[in-house]
Amino acid sequence: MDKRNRMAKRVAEYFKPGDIINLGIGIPSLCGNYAPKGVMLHTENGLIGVGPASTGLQNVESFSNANAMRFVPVPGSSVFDSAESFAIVRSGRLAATVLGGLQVSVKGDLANWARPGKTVGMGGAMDLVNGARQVIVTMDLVTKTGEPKILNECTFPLTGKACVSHIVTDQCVIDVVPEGLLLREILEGLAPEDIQKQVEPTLVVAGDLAVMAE
Amino acid sequence: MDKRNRMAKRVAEYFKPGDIINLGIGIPSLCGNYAPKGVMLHTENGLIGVGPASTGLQNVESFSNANAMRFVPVPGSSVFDSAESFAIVRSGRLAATVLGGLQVSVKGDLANWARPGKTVGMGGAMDLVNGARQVIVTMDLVTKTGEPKILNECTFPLTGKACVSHIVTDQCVIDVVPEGLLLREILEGLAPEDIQKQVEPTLVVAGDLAVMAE
Amino acid sequence: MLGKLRAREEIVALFKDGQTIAIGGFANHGTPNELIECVIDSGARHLTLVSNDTGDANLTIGRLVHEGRIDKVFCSHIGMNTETVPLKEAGKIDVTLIPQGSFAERLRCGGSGLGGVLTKTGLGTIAAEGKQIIEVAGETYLLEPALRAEIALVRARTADPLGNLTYRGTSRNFNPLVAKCSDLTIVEADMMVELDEVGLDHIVTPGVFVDMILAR
Amino acid sequence: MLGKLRAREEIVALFKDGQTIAIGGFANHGTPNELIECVIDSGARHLTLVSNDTGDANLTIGRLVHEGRIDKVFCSHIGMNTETVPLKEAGKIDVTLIPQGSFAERLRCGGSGLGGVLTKTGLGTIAAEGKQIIEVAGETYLLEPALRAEIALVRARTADPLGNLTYRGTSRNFNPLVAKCSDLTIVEADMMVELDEVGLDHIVTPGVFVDMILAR
Repeated sequence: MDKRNRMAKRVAEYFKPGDIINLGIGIPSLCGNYAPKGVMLHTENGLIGVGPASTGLQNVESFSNANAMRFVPVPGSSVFDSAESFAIVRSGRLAATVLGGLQVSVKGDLANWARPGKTVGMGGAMDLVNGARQVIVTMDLVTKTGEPKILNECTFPLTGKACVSHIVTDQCVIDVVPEGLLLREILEGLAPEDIQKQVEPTLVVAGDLAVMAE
Repeated sequence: MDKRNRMAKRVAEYFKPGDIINLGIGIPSLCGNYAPKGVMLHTENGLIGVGPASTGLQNVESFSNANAMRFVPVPGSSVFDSAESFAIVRSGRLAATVLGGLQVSVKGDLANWARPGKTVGMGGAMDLVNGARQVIVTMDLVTKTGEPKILNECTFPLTGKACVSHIVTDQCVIDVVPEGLLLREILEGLAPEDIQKQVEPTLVVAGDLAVMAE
Repeated sequence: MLGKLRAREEIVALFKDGQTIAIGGFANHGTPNELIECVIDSGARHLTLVSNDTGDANLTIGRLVHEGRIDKVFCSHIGMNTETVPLKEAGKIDVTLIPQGSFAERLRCGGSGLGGVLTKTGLGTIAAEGKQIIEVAGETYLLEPALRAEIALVRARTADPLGNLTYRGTSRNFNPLVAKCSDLTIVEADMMVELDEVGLDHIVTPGVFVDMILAR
Repeated sequence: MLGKLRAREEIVALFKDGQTIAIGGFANHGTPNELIECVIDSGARHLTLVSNDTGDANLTIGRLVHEGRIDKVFCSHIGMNTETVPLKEAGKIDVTLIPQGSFAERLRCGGSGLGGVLTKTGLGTIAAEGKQIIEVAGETYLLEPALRAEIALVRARTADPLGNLTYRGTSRNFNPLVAKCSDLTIVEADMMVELDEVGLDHIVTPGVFVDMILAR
């Protein structure tokens, strides 16, 4: 399994049957493939029940997700307008939202929508991180140039403060807890020190540190 | 024509085809019978298109107006929830609301929902007088014991301030204008002084004072 | 596909003294009458009722007043109920009157993760007493805060197994708002339908808001 | 029964320089593309656009950016449009970014006679800059004020002669909110239907919000 699918599969372990989940673009969009039966996907442009990509006669404008992917709705889907869609989001009806991240702070602040001077829009992300019961960030542990993305303070414009629940990276799984950042799982062959030197804050290592599935 | 129907018929002269109107209980509820073709009636419990009282198989719980009268919807009716219903009300989409009145002040303040110490609820009246483009009050000019209902200041709890457009009484029609209360029509056989002595504020008499239809 | 149907006994067991219960309906129409009987059978007392009105005496929502279960009411009027009025005047039921449109918005806020809305309704009247006045762009508004309940009782025309609901005619009224405003939402449906039977565009309350459906 | 159908020329003549125009749709889906072409044919310039996004370059809503008609935008993002981004960065289009859920509520307030809503979304971020912070029951909220436009362009699946509208699938998105928030609401419908053809319970936007329907 490639890295992206491995991360998506790990994220999907947080889902339970009956959950309604919102998935962002990129790796988060792959999580649906690993969700247990009974999970339904919410798309913020107004539908619960996003299904597989559509082809042929079913490939119509009227069933598109927030990433403009056309899909076939699953049985039991429902449609609503954007105000109702975000009523669902803000009121805690989503079990989780899965998003990419640019930076996460030791307090669980998330920056994922803008770099300084490059603000093209937050879309629904600020509402999602404010409202979903769990905010799951999935991202590489460091940037392409090796800079840490898990920091004492975010330097990019925030999406939300103290909102992140879990961080699923290519090398480890970290939970945001009252004591700070708790290292819960690492890839086979890596030691906690290998993770620590790639992040800014001091990590708390779980007593039952587990191996992250390849 | 009896007094109540005469008043209702006069009120309905304010309606134009295409108007959406909300009618209160009592005399206001009779205005629909005199509305021009193309007027549709809004009921605040969630429907535009209130039609005639229903009988037989059509007499069902699911089509009832705010006064609990069961009706048959007219062609082109639409249904909505209470939030949307009052979005229609507050945003000026109703051409008029017609209500009964206990007191109206010289500034167009209306008291119609409570007497001091007897407050059983304003229902939708406060929203209706705040939002409808015209607020038409229809009531007897004086109380059953002969006390004036058109006053310098209302003494009963207010429904809304400076909200009344027209007052249609059993004896006259009065408009609320920036200068005060403008006497526009009186019943045949009455003089402006006959009206003046039954109200507290000094009335302005219209230059083109008209006769109110019997 | 987790089923949301629940046996009557299981629902009766949910009601406890002191709870706040929101109930859909308008003037005895579109009220969840079987769920109201469940509350009565639970024996729960000292309840706070959130509903547009208290129905007629000993009818629909009025059953709860008649049985002496209600300590407080948030509503837009009580005038139809000849039992509620004297109880209010005697100080035995604490009634908070809210303009009907503001009441609808307060429920919607409570169910939508919003703290409140700004309205002009009620400015200059006793409905403004004790409320914050807010200026926006030179205009004056009353702040109507969100209203929530612990349990919501909803009457629907149809429900599917996921709790997707439709309503019929003016029975809709406050039901879709009540369905959102509570920690636990219980539905009484005239008719159970299959998934997709009514069509996804016609669903009024998405099942995500619904926790339980009364089996019958 | 006053008809609301209007000829294309009559609609083209409504657009003027400097107007604020709200447009439904989301990422090129559910956008009123024929009405957007009417705006272009009108020659109107210096427009303020109120829409979730500006579409793709020279597509749907992006047609207005491409043709140089837009001075200001209120939206939740512009990232898909490779023409809008450099215009913003060059200071040629003034873009106000609003969180998508707050944007929806601001339109709803503008269309519902409400002054604004209180939300927690955006607290502690740049979305809170310049906004009032309000306390309610010990909780802190951001006040998001009502947003209105002069003309609304709406895409519907069906319209009846009174302007009662339905939508299909996710093409609904912001359209029912845009339909309410303006002084003049113009609809482009995929299909005209007869009165009552879709059933009164299935109407999503009541005709009371609709002023004109593009005849075609």
